[in-house]
Amino acid sequence: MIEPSVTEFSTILLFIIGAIVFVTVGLFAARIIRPSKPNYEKLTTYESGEDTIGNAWGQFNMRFYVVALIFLLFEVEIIYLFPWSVVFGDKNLVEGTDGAWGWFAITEMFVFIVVLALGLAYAWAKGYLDWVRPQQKQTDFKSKIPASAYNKYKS
Amino acid sequence: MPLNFVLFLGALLFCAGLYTVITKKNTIMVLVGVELMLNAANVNLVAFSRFDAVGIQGQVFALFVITVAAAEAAIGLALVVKVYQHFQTANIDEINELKG
Amino acid sequence: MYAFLFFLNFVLIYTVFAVYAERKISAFIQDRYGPMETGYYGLLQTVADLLKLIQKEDIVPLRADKKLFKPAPLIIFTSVFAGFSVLPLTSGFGGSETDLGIFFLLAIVSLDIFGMLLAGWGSNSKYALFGAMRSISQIISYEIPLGLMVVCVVMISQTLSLQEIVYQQGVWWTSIQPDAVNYLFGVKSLGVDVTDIGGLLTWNIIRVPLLIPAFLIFYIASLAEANRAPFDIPEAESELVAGFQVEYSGFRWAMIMLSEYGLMLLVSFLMAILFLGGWNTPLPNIGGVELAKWTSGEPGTIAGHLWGAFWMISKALLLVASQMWVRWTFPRLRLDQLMNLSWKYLTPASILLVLLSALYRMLMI
Amino acid sequence: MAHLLSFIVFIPLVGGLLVLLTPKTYEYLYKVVTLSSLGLTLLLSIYLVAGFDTGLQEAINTEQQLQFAEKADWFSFSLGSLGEISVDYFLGVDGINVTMLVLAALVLFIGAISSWNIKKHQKGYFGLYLLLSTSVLGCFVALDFFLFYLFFEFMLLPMYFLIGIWGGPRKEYAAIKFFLYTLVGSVFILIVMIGLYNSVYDPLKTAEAANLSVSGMNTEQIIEAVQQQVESGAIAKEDLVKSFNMLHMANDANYIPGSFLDKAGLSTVFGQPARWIAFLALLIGFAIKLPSFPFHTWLPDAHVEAPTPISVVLAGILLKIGGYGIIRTAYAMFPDGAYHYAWLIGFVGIFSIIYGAMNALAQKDLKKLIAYSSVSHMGFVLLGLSAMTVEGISGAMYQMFSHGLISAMLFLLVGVLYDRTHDRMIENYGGLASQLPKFTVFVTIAFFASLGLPGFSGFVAELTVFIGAFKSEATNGAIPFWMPIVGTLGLILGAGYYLWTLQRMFMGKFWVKDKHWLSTLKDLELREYIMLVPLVALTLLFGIYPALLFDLINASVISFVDHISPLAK
Amino acid sequence: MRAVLAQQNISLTNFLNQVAEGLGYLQPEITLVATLILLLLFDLIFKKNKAFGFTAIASIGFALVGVLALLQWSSETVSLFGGMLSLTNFSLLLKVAFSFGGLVTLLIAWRGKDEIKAEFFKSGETLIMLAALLLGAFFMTMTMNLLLVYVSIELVSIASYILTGLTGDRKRSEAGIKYLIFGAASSAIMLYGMSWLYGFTGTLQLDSDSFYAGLTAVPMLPLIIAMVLTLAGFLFKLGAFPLHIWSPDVYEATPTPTVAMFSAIPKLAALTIVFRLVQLTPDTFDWVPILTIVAIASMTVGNFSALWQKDAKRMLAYSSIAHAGFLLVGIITHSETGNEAMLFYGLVYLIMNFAAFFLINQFESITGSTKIDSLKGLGRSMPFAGVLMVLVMVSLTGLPPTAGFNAKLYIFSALWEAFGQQENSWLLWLFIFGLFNTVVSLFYYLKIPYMLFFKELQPNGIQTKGRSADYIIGTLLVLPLLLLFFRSDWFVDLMNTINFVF
Repeated sequence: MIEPSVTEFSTILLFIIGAIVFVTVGLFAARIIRPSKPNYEKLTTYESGEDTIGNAWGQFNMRFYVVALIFLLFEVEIIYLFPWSVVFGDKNLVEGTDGAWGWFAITEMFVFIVVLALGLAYAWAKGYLDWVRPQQKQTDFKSKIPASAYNKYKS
Repeated sequence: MPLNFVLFLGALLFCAGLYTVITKKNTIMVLVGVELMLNAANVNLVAFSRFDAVGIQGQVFALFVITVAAAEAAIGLALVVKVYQHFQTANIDEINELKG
Repeated sequence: MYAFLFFLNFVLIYTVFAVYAERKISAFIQDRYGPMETGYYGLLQTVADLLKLIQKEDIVPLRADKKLFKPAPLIIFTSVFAGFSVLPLTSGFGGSETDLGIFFLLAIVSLDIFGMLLAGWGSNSKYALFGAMRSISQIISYEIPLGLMVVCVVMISQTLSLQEIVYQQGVWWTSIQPDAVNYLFGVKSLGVDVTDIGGLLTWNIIRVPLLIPAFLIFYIASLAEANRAPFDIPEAESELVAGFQVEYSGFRWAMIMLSEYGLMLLVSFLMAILFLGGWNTPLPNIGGVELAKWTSGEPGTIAGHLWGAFWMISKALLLVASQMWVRWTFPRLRLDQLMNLSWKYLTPASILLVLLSALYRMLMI
Repeated sequence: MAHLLSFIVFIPLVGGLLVLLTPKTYEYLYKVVTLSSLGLTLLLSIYLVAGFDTGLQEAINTEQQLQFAEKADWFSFSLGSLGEISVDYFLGVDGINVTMLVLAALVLFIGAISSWNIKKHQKGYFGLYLLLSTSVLGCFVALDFFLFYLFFEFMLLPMYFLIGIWGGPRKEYAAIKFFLYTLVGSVFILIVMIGLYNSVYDPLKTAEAANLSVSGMNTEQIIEAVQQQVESGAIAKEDLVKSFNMLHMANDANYIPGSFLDKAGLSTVFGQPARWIAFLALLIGFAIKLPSFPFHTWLPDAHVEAPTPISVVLAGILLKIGGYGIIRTAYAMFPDGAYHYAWLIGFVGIFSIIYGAMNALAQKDLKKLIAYSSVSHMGFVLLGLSAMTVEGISGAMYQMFSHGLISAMLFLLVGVLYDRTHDRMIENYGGLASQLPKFTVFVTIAFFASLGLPGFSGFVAELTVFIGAFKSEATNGAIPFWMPIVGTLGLILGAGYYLWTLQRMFMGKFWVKDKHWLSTLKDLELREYIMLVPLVALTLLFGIYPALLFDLINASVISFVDHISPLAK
Repeated sequence: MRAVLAQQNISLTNFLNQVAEGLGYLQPEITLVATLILLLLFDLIFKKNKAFGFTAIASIGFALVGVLALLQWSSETVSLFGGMLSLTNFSLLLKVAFSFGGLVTLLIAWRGKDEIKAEFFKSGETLIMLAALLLGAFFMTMTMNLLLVYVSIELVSIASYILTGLTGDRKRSEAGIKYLIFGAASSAIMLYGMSWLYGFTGTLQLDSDSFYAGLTAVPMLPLIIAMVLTLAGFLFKLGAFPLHIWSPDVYEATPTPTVAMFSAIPKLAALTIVFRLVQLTPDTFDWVPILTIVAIASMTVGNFSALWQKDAKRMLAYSSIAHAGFLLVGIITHSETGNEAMLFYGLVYLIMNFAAFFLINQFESITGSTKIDSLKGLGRSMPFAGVLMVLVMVSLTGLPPTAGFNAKLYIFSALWEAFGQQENSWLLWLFIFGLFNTVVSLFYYLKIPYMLFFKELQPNGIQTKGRSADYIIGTLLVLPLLLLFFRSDWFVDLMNTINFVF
């Protein structure tokens, strides 16, 4: 069992608190030094000089979302890999079971990883990993002019 | 650290989560509330795990909970996106076409 | 406590010089001078920049969500800085020596995307939001190979403690674990005991040659993690005008910048620890010529601290320098190339590496 | 003839299947099949009555008193530590149900004739009608509670569709109301059934299950031995075979000691002894079917909306199942409860009599009037039963039989009128006697029979009921003297509404609301004679020669009263 | 892990052997996983004409699972993986039933309207999720460990969310999000309760001594709170009051075959878990009031809400809520007969629901709607299907001559028996409410025969010709309902061989 050592974690806490204090103090110091003369022009949202239209909080590319999902999948996988990775090759355990433990643990995790890899393959094959998916738009407009006439000028 | 503190933290998180789930109208906030509740349970599980005579079942449980929470959140957000596409809102009160 | 003070100051000073170095290196690569005016050869350029930044007005756009906008730099900086808390600088000096070091590090550093999201979202600017989205999707995409590579090392080392990982890569391993044996290339059946030879031979990338590709993947992923070129589309100045940080100014912006350079340093330290022997000397003992012993003091002694810090910091700084070199050498990737690289090449490769490492580990016992 | 009862019960079912299998092109066959199968049933049941031994007098809760009994294992399974459960296919007749069986066969046959001019969806109609016939017939002869309940419930579905599809303008409402009321009743019955079979064991099967050495003993001795052993706890609980047999349920000795409905009556529900509550539940369950006040409200609706043949069946037979059920289950199984609640039953009885009659007085719809008169007449059944005397009970049974004939006749007659004009409002007619003399004669006979004029069966029935009720206070004190006195008021009211209706519709100058009716109002046809004449004849026959019926039931009624009276002080 | 092993005094080698042995008992589950993966691979590898392959893989897979489960039939209780799973013939019977359900689901989809067919057989996702749902349900029937309880419930839930919401129209996304929010919240509540149970007992193993001892030692109030919280997640899957609110929406929006599965399989699986929890808690903890309130409320709320439904699936959703109440009755009795009655009821319920949804699906494929109004007059033009529907409705109401009656009879007999022994007035109220709810349920179940037969056919050119395959399947689904009425002893005898002790 991994026993968390409280004092070790207090060091970490010190780092965190220290960082926060540092930034806060810095901000406070800067506040004393810096000017504060806001005006409307200054406070507008920067859009390369154009006036902002609408809100930024709209919809964005769905693919970001898919990436997040796949990330989640693997990140969670890694949660399981970490505890496993420190015991599967434990010298004493492996030697105590004539290697059975190691092979068992490896097989188990292989199955797990392969299933997840299958998930990745699925997403891949279904095209969710392609950032720019070619989308052929078939128009249902029926023109009197034959298509070949267009193609002639297209090229 | 006394166990009570941790349990109290858990209870607090749980109540906060439950409160969020019940009062918030935005679906995403509700999901956030659910996550809070799950983590309340995790806090408890890990805390109790120290007193586990057999092993670290609580910690193992917490790992699984994290996973499941992730899956749930993933699907939850996917659904929210879908709902948003259809309803242009994520407000749970405005999504009420199904009535009997 | 000392570690905290050390790292805080070290990060600050390092940043000052790193920014300067970056300018100089880029100038060198592009065959120009770089900063020359402030101080001798422009040495004080960054200090001057810093002073300027502190004096600059803190602009919070009207349409921003102030509750999210303001604390974002704090979160970014804190999460990056907290990552330093578990680094062993030398055999006896370092931050927390928790058993979970590497796990904690990965976890806490991941938090900085949270800060970025807050920054991008809170700005309520299209550039910022797109930048944040891209930045996050990039970071999370590369976090998978990065994490998996860490798993590879952990599998080989069978521990999550960074200090122990470092110990395993040098001659002093036996001082904490008397029955420990390092075989050449880690393969027990080869039967070549290199425990006392140490040096380069016991570094993870040599000890387990399988980790060389792992190191490469980790290096690439770490560049992306730190939003460094060629993976800097999130900030792509030409398109997104610095991405999620576009609305920041003054000290808040300085914090974001600081954490970016801090992150570079952090991943470099991490690479040094995981693959390049940490504070261990590269020089091996060759028979009576005990180069390894000579160039690394006994753990706990002053000599040990000094040698350790020397090796560690120089490895890290070299890696940082290489990152800068890469930045000014390679062109920026397109977003789809970036994603393809991560998901279609690095991730499958790292999954494969994990599987292979597991098998390799079985060779080691 | 072996399996006579099974034949009687299932011939209509076979007929029904034939109807369903016959293709639509042979539509005329439906009626033929229906009529012939029900005719066969009628013939067989007459044959059964002819072979019925009127002198057999045994205790009412033994199988010896049954005739034409059939018993076969249906299914049984172990309940683990709680013993075994056994359901039998068990049919039989005794004095209590033999009359009902014949009545049912007769009324169903007549109903089939009156279905002649059903035009819509004949296949469905006759199929369902035959299905209904089987369940009605089965209900009267089933002596296993499970089987009884099956038939009892199964009646609802065909009835629901028969009313709901072929009924009048508000048929859906009426169908659902009918279904729901009856279902509520059957839930009450189900509750008690569950309680009963959990408390009652089958001595013979228990002997078998417990491997008792029974060599050389006859059946009665075995039963006695088992009962003693169960009483003393010598037989393990898991060897007890729980029984659905209604005759076992009627025998105190078959109750498992300590069980919920045990004769010791220690268990209580809502502070009352469980057995009383069980009695009350059964009573309510069947009273809904009967129907008696206050559960009668489905009846007028169902009657009014149902097509004529269904009204006939409903009034002629279905209501009797209520009365029969009360006798067979509630009274036979919980005589203590019956005695305790006798005043209540009597009160409800007289209330139904008077309330039904008053309502009948107020009706404008002829069919509704007859429906309310049914409520009133069924009140007599309750009154008779509440007396718990031989006369009271045989009177009640006589009343059921007689009402079956008379109400069938009445509804047929209403049907005759409705067929011609599609209108049943009393106020729309006047002086029909001049236009439809034969019809008027039959109506008059039916009305007189129904109001209890001497010479008709109704008179005998009501008289016997009153004799029984008057005797009650003196002999067993079940109901006070004033109840039958108040009850007689019903007779007067009955005479009132019938005579008044007669006067309004048939006397005086001929007048109908709609001139078009003049062409359609024709007197009785041959088919209608065929239906009405036998009914009139039987009404008269049983009015003049009551012994014909009393002989059939007497032996059983006496042992029945013996069975229930030890508790009467 | 090491500590766990040390405590149990099993050497690691033995433990590994045990695991290997345990895997042998998991053939049905492994087959399911294999089916799932095959479906996935098939989807990835082949590009065209996939419908046949999907159908073949899924149906053969499900059938094989059922057969494998059947082959394992034995009266012994096998404890697998150090007691985490307990394989009894109780769970085997349910597994067989579930795989039967899976097959029927495929059948319903196969006979469904074109959109449904497309959803099920054009791409593998739906079938994969069905397999995952079944897998979760399988584990739910065997698990003895709170961790596995949680994971398997979530597996079922997540598969259900995906099946509900991730494809399709507005309605489905709405139903999906509601389902998910309720599910996630109730599982979080359950988890919190579980964490307390773990705290009280120091173990996640339901059948361990320390679980029993721990629960005996804890003061009542916290224990009640923990138990009620834990119950929340189970009740959600069971669709019982007060966590039933999702089900009408989900049932209405989701395609009929999927609903058929939702209505029976997760419900029964959750029932087994409640059952196990109740069985394994010490007698000092009184489940009766809690479960009685839940059961009565479920029946009443379900039945009364069903009264004014206009959509057949929505109505059946409320009916399934009511049935959840009835199913709980078996657990409340806490007796051997009660257990058997519960199982009987559960399996009959499964058949009834699949039959009902099959028939609804059949009508839906003709009229294109599941509104009850759309059934107008169809019974007259399709009398056979109409009669089958009536039989199913009669069975759902619980009237003879259908197995629904036997189920109600047995379950209330058990309750009566329990009342006779304990004289607990809660049980009496349950008894009374339960039976009278049957009457209420008649109101809405009758609506369907009412529409089918009492109303005239709408003259809108609906092609009402039935397909003989539908009639055959329908008959095969309804026949057991009649058979189990007339010969319920066959089934009960089978159940007598079932071991309810874990």
